[in-house]
Amino acid sequence: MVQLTTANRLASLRTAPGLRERLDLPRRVVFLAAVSMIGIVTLLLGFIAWQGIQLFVKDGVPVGQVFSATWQPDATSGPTNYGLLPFILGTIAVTALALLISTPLSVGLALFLSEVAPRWARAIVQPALEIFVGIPSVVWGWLGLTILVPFLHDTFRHDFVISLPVLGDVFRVPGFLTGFSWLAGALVLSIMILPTITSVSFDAFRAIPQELRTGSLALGTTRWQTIRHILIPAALPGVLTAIVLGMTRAAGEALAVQMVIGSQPVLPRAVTQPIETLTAAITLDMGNTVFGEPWQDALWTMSLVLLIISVASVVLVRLINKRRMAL
Amino acid sequence: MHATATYPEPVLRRVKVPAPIALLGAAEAPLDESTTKIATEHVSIRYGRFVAVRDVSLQIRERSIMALIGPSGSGKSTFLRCFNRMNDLIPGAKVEGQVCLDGENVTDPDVSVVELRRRVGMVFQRPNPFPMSIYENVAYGPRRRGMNGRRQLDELVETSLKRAALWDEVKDDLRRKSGLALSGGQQQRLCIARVLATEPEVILMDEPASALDPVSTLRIEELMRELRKAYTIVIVTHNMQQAARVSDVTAFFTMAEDRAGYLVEVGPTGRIFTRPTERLTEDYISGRFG
Amino acid sequence: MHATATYPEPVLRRVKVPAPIALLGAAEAPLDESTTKIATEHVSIRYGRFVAVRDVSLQIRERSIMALIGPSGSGKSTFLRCFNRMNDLIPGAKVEGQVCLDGENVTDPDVSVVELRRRVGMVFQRPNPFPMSIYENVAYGPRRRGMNGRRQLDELVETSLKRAALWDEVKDDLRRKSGLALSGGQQQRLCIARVLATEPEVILMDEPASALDPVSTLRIEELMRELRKAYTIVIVTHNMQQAARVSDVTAFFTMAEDRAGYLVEVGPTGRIFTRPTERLTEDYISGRFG
Amino acid sequence: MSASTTPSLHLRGSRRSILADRAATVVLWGTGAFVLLLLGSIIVHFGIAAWGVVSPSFVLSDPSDTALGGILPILWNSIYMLGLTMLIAVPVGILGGIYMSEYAGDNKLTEAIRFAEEAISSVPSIVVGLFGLILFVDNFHMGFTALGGALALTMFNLPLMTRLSEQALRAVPQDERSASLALGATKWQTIQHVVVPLAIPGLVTSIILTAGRVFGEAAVLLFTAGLATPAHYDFTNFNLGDPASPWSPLRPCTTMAVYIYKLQSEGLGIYVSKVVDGSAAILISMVLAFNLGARLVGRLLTRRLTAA
Amino acid sequence: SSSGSTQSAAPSSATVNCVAGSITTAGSTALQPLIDAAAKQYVAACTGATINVQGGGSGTGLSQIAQGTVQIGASDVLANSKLATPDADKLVDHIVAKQGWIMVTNKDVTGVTNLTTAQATDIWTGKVTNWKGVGGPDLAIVLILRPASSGTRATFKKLVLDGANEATGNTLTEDSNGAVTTAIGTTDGSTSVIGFAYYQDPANAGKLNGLQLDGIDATTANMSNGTYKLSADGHLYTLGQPSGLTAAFLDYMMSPAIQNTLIPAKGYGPVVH
Ligand SMILES: Nc1ncnc2c1ncn2[C@@H]1O[C@H](COP(=O)(O)OP(=O)(O)OP(=O)(O)O)[C@@H](O)[C@H]1O
Ligand SMILES: Nc1ncnc2c1ncn2[C@@H]1O[C@H](COP(=O)(O)OP(=O)(O)OP(=O)(O)O)[C@@H](O)[C@H]1O
Ligand SMILES: [Mg+2]
Ligand SMILES: [Mg+2]
Repeated sequence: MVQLTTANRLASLRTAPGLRERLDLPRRVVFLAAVSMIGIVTLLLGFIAWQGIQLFVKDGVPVGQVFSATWQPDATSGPTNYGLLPFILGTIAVTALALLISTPLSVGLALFLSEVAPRWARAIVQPALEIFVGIPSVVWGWLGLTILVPFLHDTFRHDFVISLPVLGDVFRVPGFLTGFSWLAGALVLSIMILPTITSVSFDAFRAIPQELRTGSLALGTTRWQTIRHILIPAALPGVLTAIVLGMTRAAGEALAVQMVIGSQPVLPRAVTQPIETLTAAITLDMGNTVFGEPWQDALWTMSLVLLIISVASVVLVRLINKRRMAL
Repeated sequence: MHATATYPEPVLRRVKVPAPIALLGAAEAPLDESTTKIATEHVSIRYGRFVAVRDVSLQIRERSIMALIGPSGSGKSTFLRCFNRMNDLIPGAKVEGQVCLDGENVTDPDVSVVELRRRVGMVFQRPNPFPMSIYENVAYGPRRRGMNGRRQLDELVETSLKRAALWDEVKDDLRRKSGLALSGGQQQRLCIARVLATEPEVILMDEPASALDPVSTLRIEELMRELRKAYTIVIVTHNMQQAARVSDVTAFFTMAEDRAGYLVEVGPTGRIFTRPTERLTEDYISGRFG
Repeated sequence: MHATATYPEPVLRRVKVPAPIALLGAAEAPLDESTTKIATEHVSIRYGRFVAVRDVSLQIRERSIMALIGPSGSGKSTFLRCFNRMNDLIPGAKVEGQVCLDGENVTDPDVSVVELRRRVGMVFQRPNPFPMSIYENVAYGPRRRGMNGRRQLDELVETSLKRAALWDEVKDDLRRKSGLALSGGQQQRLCIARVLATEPEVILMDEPASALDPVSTLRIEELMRELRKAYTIVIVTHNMQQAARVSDVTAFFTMAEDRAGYLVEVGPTGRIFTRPTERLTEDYISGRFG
Repeated sequence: MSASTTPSLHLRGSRRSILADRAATVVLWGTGAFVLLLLGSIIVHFGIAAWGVVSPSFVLSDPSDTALGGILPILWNSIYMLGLTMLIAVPVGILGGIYMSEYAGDNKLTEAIRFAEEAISSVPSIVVGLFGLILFVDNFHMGFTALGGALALTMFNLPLMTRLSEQALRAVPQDERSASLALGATKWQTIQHVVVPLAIPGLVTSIILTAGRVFGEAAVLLFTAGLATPAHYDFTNFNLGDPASPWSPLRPCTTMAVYIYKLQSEGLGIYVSKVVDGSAAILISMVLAFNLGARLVGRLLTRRLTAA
Repeated sequence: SSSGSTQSAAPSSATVNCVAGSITTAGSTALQPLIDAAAKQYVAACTGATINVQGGGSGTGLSQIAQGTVQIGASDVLANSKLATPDADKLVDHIVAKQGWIMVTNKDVTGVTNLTTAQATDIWTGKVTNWKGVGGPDLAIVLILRPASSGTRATFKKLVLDGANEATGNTLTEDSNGAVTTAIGTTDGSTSVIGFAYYQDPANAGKLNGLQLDGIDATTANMSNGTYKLSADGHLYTLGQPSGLTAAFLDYMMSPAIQNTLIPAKGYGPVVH
């Protein structure tokens, strides 16, 4: 051992030139892998952006027109008008409702799995969730179409009204005429994004050191208090990331939503009524239009708008997160 | 005391010598006059099939300090955790026998562990502050019990931090600085303050001072003596001097082959350190002081 | 030595007293004959704008043990970490001044930190074994240096574990038991074995014994004396007796207002503990031994 | 008991917090049960629907218009597509995750990469499909090919894979890294021997989730890998340049999800609904088998690498 | 129209002009089942020939053929109604079959078996919103539309509605024959237009009420002879004059084996008698 020590001492601390290279190689490789993301995204976003502005550049549609409410792309039946407002609001409406339904369920499930579930329950639920991800959206759409839509229609076909003696009807939601609706779309979506939100939040909860749990419990707090006041705040950045991932997934989902939402380009009013999303419109019309015609250009503009909405909400959530972390 | 005799003498002559608190404490409250706070009867604790604590019966008097000593792996921490049922959280850990707090068996499944842990606070070997401000760390327990008044909390936080000898160092960024930004020693004192703020009856400490510097350690030891007037304290320590200084009663656990987790001897601290009845205890203590 | 004088006497008379290693060690290798292994010059370390270590210059002789003592938060750990550049890993930490190992400035950006850390091993305050088998924990460093021969590794693992006084306890499930399944004390000893297996020249220890029981602590201290024959050791400790027992030279850091991270005094251990020149040192040491 | 001056352990304490805790426990269990029930009923639904359809011959024979045909070529295509996609996405994704978790500083580039990951997951898959159509099928004149499909899918999946890997790697405690570095291991050795092995369970999860999207994706593949009913495959034809060879990446490749989509939207014949139900059941079992397999491999790897 | 007959009618290689090679068709999902079946027969008869039958929609078919990435582009509509003139002019149209559509209703809509063009127009433009108005039960009408860009909708609008715009009130949109059929099955009072081939498929027998248009039954014969007006040509486009396997396959599509047997069996109208 003494010998080894002596030998070591002679070794200079300066890195041999070849070694430096070797040490840096992995860094370059992983750097390239990460940066490839930027390449892909630039390509894709550039493409969408380029296609998305063709409606204005090539077809001469005024930019303001996309914020109008009338969608009339078909030149054969009157003057065209490319109003995307119903789709934009529809996308926001369906996504928001889906998140509203899915977030408590998913975060609850993540908490259940990480804090409450006995080993056997976890062993069942976790693989089960991963199967959810592998079920094609067509299948979800089909289940929605054959089970959910008739169910909603049969169960809630009458108007839902809250009446007060003097004030009269204070709240009224029309019943489902058909079952194809905002709500149906949101329900299907909320199931589809449930595994994403759950698994990412689950990881966030698991990453919290055990010492924090024991520390809190030893102070005589209940498990719920520990969850509420220690675990949720500590995992919040992770949970918000999960919600963002779920949100973008929901906003971008097409086939399943389109099958159950009714696809009527009107402004969203009641959850029982059909509306249409950007993705639904893209899915319905993309295959039937040809490349370069104004109609398809308008569909590309929809993709661009969708992208802008998603990116904006990603940025918003990030800002909120940053603000919180600073506290 | 070979080593001590050789070099610290000159210093000791020159500095102010505090009162020998260990024996003073023991004298203050004669053991027989107080009542039993905690009693264990035939407690054995297993991890799966491994027995970490074997058939331990002992009593801890109210308003006294009990020190658990013994070699590493002898089950001290495991035993300590059965007083507030923290072993419940360890998968595979199983406690047999009775652990009574004020005569009530806390191992009873009907017992509210939350209530139990409020009454039996715990300070861990590794400091584990929450990732919140210092203030929120200390206010955490009281808040969970429903204390919300700003004034009341402020006061409680200040008192607790002062008692844990941390106030002076942190008072300026109480609400801005995270508990995690403190040094190891400061973190541990914060954890002690956090427990004090919940005003328990019993405080369990698992090597609370192993990360503290001597000055803070002394302060904490003083505080323990102070707390002893109202609370019951059980401390696991490797520092035999600490055990000698602060505790009234010392229990010695062993790890000798096939007897791991066995309670060898328990008795007044003075006697354990001067006239242990068991050979094992003597060997252990002398190894320390030799 | 009021407390000691009062009660441990009877025991001490009866047991075999080991040699007083502290002074024996110091006598073995006169300081002036060995060369300087590590030298720091005007080292200051900041976390962002907070200065944790202030303008510290000191030399550490080859084959000696240097103890860093001082109150919690005085920057001992921070200072220790600059010897193997572990501060590089802390975002915001900035080291100024020179730290020389065998005359080479290790803070130079050209220096290979990997090579440096191979030569300067480290044991942490909190035991941090890898979640692998005990064997793999110890074999980790050698494997990374390219040692792969089964026989060679087996031997090295055994030697290292024996030196860390852990072999007897773990030899039966070396390859099956995870390092995490050990008790705190065992974990720390495993971490020490792990460092020894990489055969460094300098070993940094940040309160290595704060989680160890006295028996293991003594073994480790003996080991340190043993290692001192070939290695240079720097230890941060709160246990002044430990510092006195094992170290040749002691450096005292302070936390006094506005002087946090300031090196008050450094000198042969015997002198620091008996005739400190600074008032701050005296206060601190006497607080301990009072 | 009579000597006790403090209230009983059974009685004292904030009833509200205890009740809240009970309620929360019930709610959390309820959530678990609800999701399990939901999934259970979906699986049972397909189990019942596929009863009498799925048989060895269904799995192992070619599709037919006039009888209850099989799904062999389509099943093969799904597996092939999964392999091809994962071949690109897994290594690049994990390496990217390593960069993001171990090397990336807190700078603009990191921000940009993270932003890119999130931005791309918000692109609807049909748009990615059309992008693939225009880029690979038209501009590169590849036609409808498995390779084009896999590349388009990778664009879609890589960010997810990277993101999830990064998270898995970040979950490894800092202590472990310090310990390894202090032992004189290089950063890369630390990553290789400590960080990655400890992150294996998380990495397996990210692979499973990414694979799930490959199994389930239709919209991207409709326009890139093709929407057709493949006929007979000659598995002994290993000529990779031959578009008729099932091993060739340069052939149309209709996967299970696309096939289901096709049958449901325009499929003709009395057997269509049976084939759909059978295919869905097979697809779900395939996902399940893949997940279990991946977990098993992950566990074996963990055991080998950490000897825990 | 048992599908078994198509099997027995499969020609032998003796009667088929076999050319080896590999081609791809893409486009109309309405024509895909027909082309697919014909391609299978051709390939079965001719070893060495590979025909890939892709879907994607008429728009995709036209785009792809104009780009030259496929050999045959299938479309429900005329190329020049979609493509710009220079692109459309390069394409050669091959009309291989008549496709027909049929108005269908939910089973609950009893008593309505025939709609006149005027009645249909009233219903689809929203003038009549209850089945009472056309002699049916007292039930609100739910229109299930196809996407505005689809060939089905464009053809219906042209041939029946005479270019009038569809109602926007009580409507849903579904993408495919399969989805429309399911939606009608589960939605009271709903009506839509689906491909005849899909309607007469044995799998869908009895699920929907098929309606006469102006008193004329939707049959393949009536489509071919022009009496049933809701029918149109199915177009297979090539980029320039076809050659090789493409030409052989298009010829095969026009052969009696296909025109007389496969086409009616699949629910399309033959264009050659
Ligand atoms: N979670 C666990 N699972 C299995 N065995 C355990 C566990 N925790 C501790 N042990 C074992 O139980 C025995 C007692 O452990 P314990 O931590 O109570 O010892 P200790 O006396 O506190 O030791 P130390 O002084 O090192 O802290 C040890 O042998 C240890 O390996
Ligand atoms: N990562 C960090 N960021 C900011 N400040 C830090 C960090 N680590 C330590 N400090 C501060 O630097 C000072 C010195 O810390 P250090 O851990 O070196 O002290 P120490 O002497 O080792 O204390 P102890 O004896 O408690 O371990 C403390 O005031 C601490 O709060
Ligand atoms: Mg312990
Ligand atoms: Mg320290």
